[in-house]
Amino acid sequence: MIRFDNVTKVYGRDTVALERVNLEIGEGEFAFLVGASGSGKSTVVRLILKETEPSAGAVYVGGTRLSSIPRRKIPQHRRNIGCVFQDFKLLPNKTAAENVAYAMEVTGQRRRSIRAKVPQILELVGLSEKRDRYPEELSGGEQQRVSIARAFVSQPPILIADEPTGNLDPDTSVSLMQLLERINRIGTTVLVATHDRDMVNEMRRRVIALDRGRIVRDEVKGAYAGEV
Amino acid sequence: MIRFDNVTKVYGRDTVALERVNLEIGEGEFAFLVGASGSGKSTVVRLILKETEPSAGAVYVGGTRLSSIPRRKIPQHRRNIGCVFQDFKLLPNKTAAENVAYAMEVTGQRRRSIRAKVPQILELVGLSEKRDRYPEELSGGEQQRVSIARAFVSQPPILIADEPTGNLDPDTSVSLMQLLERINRIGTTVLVATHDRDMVNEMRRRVIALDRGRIVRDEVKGAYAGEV
Amino acid sequence: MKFNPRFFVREALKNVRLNLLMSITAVTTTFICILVLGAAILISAHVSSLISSVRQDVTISAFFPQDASQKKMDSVRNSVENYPQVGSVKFVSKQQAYENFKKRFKDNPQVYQDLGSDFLPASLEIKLKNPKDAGVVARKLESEGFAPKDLSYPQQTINRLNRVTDYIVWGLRGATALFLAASVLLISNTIRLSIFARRKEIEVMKLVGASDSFVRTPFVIEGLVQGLVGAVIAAIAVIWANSLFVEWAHNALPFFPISGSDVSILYVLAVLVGLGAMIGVLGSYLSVRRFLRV
Amino acid sequence: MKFNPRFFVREALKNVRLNLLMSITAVTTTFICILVLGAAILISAHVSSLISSVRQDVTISAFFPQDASQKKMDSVRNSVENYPQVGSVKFVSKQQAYENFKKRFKDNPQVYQDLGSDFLPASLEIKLKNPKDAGVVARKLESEGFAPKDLSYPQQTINRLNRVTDYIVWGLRGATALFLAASVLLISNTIRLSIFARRKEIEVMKLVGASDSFVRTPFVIEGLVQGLVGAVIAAIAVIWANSLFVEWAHNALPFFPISGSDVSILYVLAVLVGLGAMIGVLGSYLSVRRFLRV
Ligand SMILES: Nc1ncnc2c1ncn2[C@@H]1O[C@H](COP(=O)(O)OP(=O)(O)OP(=O)(O)O)[C@@H](O)[C@H]1O
Ligand SMILES: Nc1ncnc2c1ncn2[C@@H]1O[C@H](COP(=O)(O)OP(=O)(O)OP(=O)(O)O)[C@@H](O)[C@H]1O
Ligand SMILES: [Mg+2]
Ligand SMILES: [Mg+2]
Repeated sequence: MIRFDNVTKVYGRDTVALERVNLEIGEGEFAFLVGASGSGKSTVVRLILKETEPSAGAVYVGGTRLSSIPRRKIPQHRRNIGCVFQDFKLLPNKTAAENVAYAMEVTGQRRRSIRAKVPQILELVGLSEKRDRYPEELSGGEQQRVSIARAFVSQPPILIADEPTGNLDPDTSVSLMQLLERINRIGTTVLVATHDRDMVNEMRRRVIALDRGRIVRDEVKGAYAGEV
Repeated sequence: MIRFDNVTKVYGRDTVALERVNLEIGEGEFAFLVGASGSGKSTVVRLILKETEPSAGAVYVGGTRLSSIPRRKIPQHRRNIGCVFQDFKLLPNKTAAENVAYAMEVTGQRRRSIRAKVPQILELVGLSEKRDRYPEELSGGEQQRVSIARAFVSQPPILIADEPTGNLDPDTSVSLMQLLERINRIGTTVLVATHDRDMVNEMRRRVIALDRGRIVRDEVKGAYAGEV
Repeated sequence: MKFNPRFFVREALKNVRLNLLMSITAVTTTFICILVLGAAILISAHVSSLISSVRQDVTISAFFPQDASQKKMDSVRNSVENYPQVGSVKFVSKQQAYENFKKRFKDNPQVYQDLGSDFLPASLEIKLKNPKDAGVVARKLESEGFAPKDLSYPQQTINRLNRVTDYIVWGLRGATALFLAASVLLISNTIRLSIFARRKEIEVMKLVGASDSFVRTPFVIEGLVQGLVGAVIAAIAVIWANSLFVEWAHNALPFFPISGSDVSILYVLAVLVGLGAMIGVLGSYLSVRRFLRV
Repeated sequence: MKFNPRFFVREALKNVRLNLLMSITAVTTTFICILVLGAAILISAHVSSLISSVRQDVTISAFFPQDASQKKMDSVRNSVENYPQVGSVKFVSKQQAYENFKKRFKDNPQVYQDLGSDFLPASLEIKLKNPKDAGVVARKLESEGFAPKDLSYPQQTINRLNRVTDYIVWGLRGATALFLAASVLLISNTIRLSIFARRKEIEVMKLVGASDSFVRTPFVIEGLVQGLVGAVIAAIAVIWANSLFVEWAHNALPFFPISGSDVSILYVLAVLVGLGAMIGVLGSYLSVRRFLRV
C-alpha cells in the first residue's frame, strides 16, 4: 500500500531528514513509526501526502508513483489518506463539527450523510458537547481529537497519525489506541508516528524505528525501544 | 508564590473550565498539574500569566493580586514567569536563536549577555545546529524545545510548562525532567502541566490533579494516577 | 464531485461574517476606489458635453455684398443649409446687423453714433456641426460666390479651441484610465493581503483533499460579494452626488449647459458595479491561486 | 529598560524583508495613492496659476471725450496709475485705436472702409490686479470725470469668470481633499490588513513579556519605511511627470501660460513624502494598538 524506494529527503541545502529509506507497508497493516525528535517521522508523513517531494528515490501509494500524479489529481490522492497532523491543522474559521465535516465535503458527499456521520464521530472522540466550538476555544487535547475525528470520518483506506496522543491523557490515549485497532480490523492501513512508549509497547505491532533519517529497526511485533 | 483563592473560570456562557479552585504553590516548590484533556490545566496557566481574568475569585502571584495589576505593568509581571506554551507560540519570523533571544530582549538585557547566553541554552536543549532555522523549518519536538529554551533563558523566578513533553521522545523527556529539577534546585518555582505518566511517577513530586475544573487530589509525593 | 452552489455561497457568506474586519476593509477599499473612479467618469462626461456644446457655438459669418438681392441671398441660404457639415444657418439682415453692432458697442456709442443704419452688410451666420469643418465649409462658400475677405470665421480661435479641448478630453480620459489602473491595483492589493492572512487555511484545505476549485470558489464568491457591496454603495453615492451637482449647476452656473441627461446613469451604474464585481472576483481568483500550490 | 533605537530599526528592516509580499503591497498602495494625490496637487497649482493669469487680462477701457487735450489725458493717466487696485495702465491714442479696430475687423473691411482714421476716441486700458475691483475702479474713474457711458468693462464676463474660476478652484481643492482622505483610508487599510495578518505574533510578543511600546516600535518603523519608500517614489514620479508636462505645454500650448515655476517642487516633495511617512506611522501605530490588548 505504501512503499518507499530508496527515498532521500534533504531540506534546504544540507538538512538530511531521510537517507535512503526503504519501506513497505502492506494493505491492511498496522505500523508504528518511532524515533527521537527530529529523526524524520513527520517527513515520512509529508512524503506520503505528497506535501513535499523526495530529493531522491520514489514513494508509491496504492501502486502509484507519487511523482507521476499530476497536480490536479493530488486532491484525489489525499482523499484516500486520513491524516492526523502533529500540529492538528484545524481550520480556525470552522467549528469542531464543521472541521470534521469539511473532510467529507471535499469528497462531495451528500449533506444528509454528512449530517448523520459527523455527530457520530464526534461522540466517538468524546467531543459531542464541543461540536460548535471554534478551535481556539478548545483545549489542546480537544483540538487533537478534532483532528483525529477529521482523519477518520470519511473512512479512507489509509490512516496516518502523526503524534496523535501528544496532548492526550493516558486514558484517552488508550481509547484512541483501541479505536485505531478497530479501524485497522476493518481493513484500513494504519501508520502511527509516535513517542508514546506505553502505546507502542502495549500494542505489540510492527515498529519501524528511525534514527537521524535512517531506518535502524523494523520489527513485526516490536516495542518502543529495541529488545524490551 | 502562586495562590488561587476560590477561582472560578467560565468561558463564554456556560463552559466552566475551573470551579472554586484553591491552590497554593510555595516559593521554590515543584508541582505537577495533571488531569484529563479539558480538565482546566491550560486555564490555570493562562490565569497565572494574566492572559485571561478569573470569573470569580482571585489569583495571587508573588503576593500581588493579579486583578490589581494595571495594564502597563503586565509585561513586568510576565517577565517573572517563564512559560512553555502547549502550542509553543514561537514567532514565525524569527529563527530559533532569535526566538530565545527575544525573551531576554524584552527585559532590556545587554546584547553581549544575550549573545553569550542564547547559544548556551540552545546547546542545553540540543538545538545548537538548528539555531538559524525558522520555526516552520523545525520538527514538532524541535519547536517545543525552542519554546522550552525561551522559557528558561532569562532565569525567571517562576517557570511554568504546559505539556512540555507532548512532542518529545522518552529520552529527551527524561533529560528535560532532569533540567527542570536542576532549575528547581536553584530556587525556581516550577509548575508543570502534563499527561506524561512516566515523568510524574518517576519524579515523585507534588501532584495536583484536576477533574473537570475541580481539584480532586493534591499529594506531596504523588503519582500520575491516585495511589500507585 | 457534484458542484454545489449553495454550499459555496454559504461558505463565502460565513467567511465574510467571520473575517469581518477584513471584509469591511475590502469593502471600504472598493468603495473608495469606485467612488473616485465614478467621479472621474462623471466629470469626464460633463466636461465632454460642455465642450461639445461650446464647440457648437462656433459660427462662420458670410457677408453678402452691399448690393445683393434678397432673392439671391435666400437661394444661397437654402444651398448652404444643405451642406452636410452645417448645423444651422441664420440670416442676419442689414438692419439686424446694425442692431447687433449697436448692442456690441453700447458701452461706447461714439463708435456708431455718426453712422447710418445700413452701413453693415447682411450676412449668414452658419453654425457648424464640428468646428473642424470650418475650412471645408469656407471653401464651399467661396465656390458659392463669396469673396474670401467676406468670410469671417475665427480660424485661430477654432484651432486653439480644438487643441485645448482635445487635450482636456484626453487629459480626462488619461486620468480616468489612471484611476482605473489604480483602483484595480489597490483593490486587488487589499484582497491579496486579506487572502495572504489566510494562506495557512488554504494550505490546510488542500492537505485534507480539497481540489483547487473547491478551495477557490468560496474565496471568489467572497471577493464578488465584497466587490459588489463596495461598488454598489459607491455607485449610489456617485449618482446621488451627480444629481446634487446637476441641480446645483442649474442654479449656480445657469450659463453652463450642464444637464442630468448628459450622463446615462444606468450606464455608469452598470460600469462601476461591473468593475467592482470583476476586480473582486479576479483579485480573489489570482490571489488564491498563488497559495494553492501545496 | 533602555531604549535601543538600533535594535528596533534592525527589527523593522528584518520584518520588511521577511514579509516581503506584504511590504511590497503596502509600498505599492502608498505609491499609487501619493501619486494620484500629487497629480491632483500639481493640477490644482497649474490651473490656479492659469486662472490668475487669465484674470489679470481683464481690463477697463476708459474713453476720453473726442476733444480731450493731451495734457489733460496724461494727468488723468498718472492719477489712475496710482490707484492701489490698478496693475498697469496703457494709453491708446486715436490713431492706435483705429489700427486696433482695423485689425479687429480685418475679416470684413466693409465695416471701416468708409470711416476716417480719427472716428474712435483715445482711451486708457487699465489692467486690474484683481477683477473683483472693477466696480470700485469704475467709480473712481467717474469721479475723475469720465461719464459712465465712456467706461467699458465687461462686468458680466468678469462676474462669470470669477464665479466659474472660483468654482473650478474650489472643485479642485475639494477633489484634492477627497484624494487625501481616500489616500489616508486606503493606505491605513492596507497597513491594518498587513498587521492583522500578524496579530498572533503581537499576542505572542505580549505573552513573553514585551511592553506595548516594545512590540509597537518595530511595526511603526516598518510603517514609516514603507510609507517613505512609497511616497518618495511617487513624489519623484510626480515631479518628473510635471517637468515633462511643463515642457510639452510650452510647445503644444504656447498660448497657455504654464511654467515650471508655477509650482514649488520642494514644497510638493515635502508635502507628499511627509504625508506618506505620517500615514505609515499613524496607520501602523493605530493598527497595532488594537491587537495589543492581550
Ligand atoms: N521545512 C524544513 N526545512 C528545513 N528543515 C526541516 C524542515 N522540516 C523539517 N526539517 C528538519 O528535518 C529533520 C526531520 O524533521 P521531522 O519533522 O521529520 O522530524 P520528526 O521525526 O517528525 O520530529 P518530531 O518528533 O520532533 O516531530 C529535522 O532535523 C528538522 O529540523
Ligand atoms: N477560549 C475558550 N473559549 C471557550 N472554552 C474554552 C476556551 N478555552 C478553553 N475552553 C474550555 O475550557 C476547558 C478547559 O480547557 P483547558 O485548555 O484549560 O484544558 P486542559 O486541561 O489544558 O486540556 P488539554 O490537556 O487538552 O490541553 C475545556 O473544556 C475547553 O473546551
Ligand atoms: Mg514530527
Ligand atoms: Mg491544555
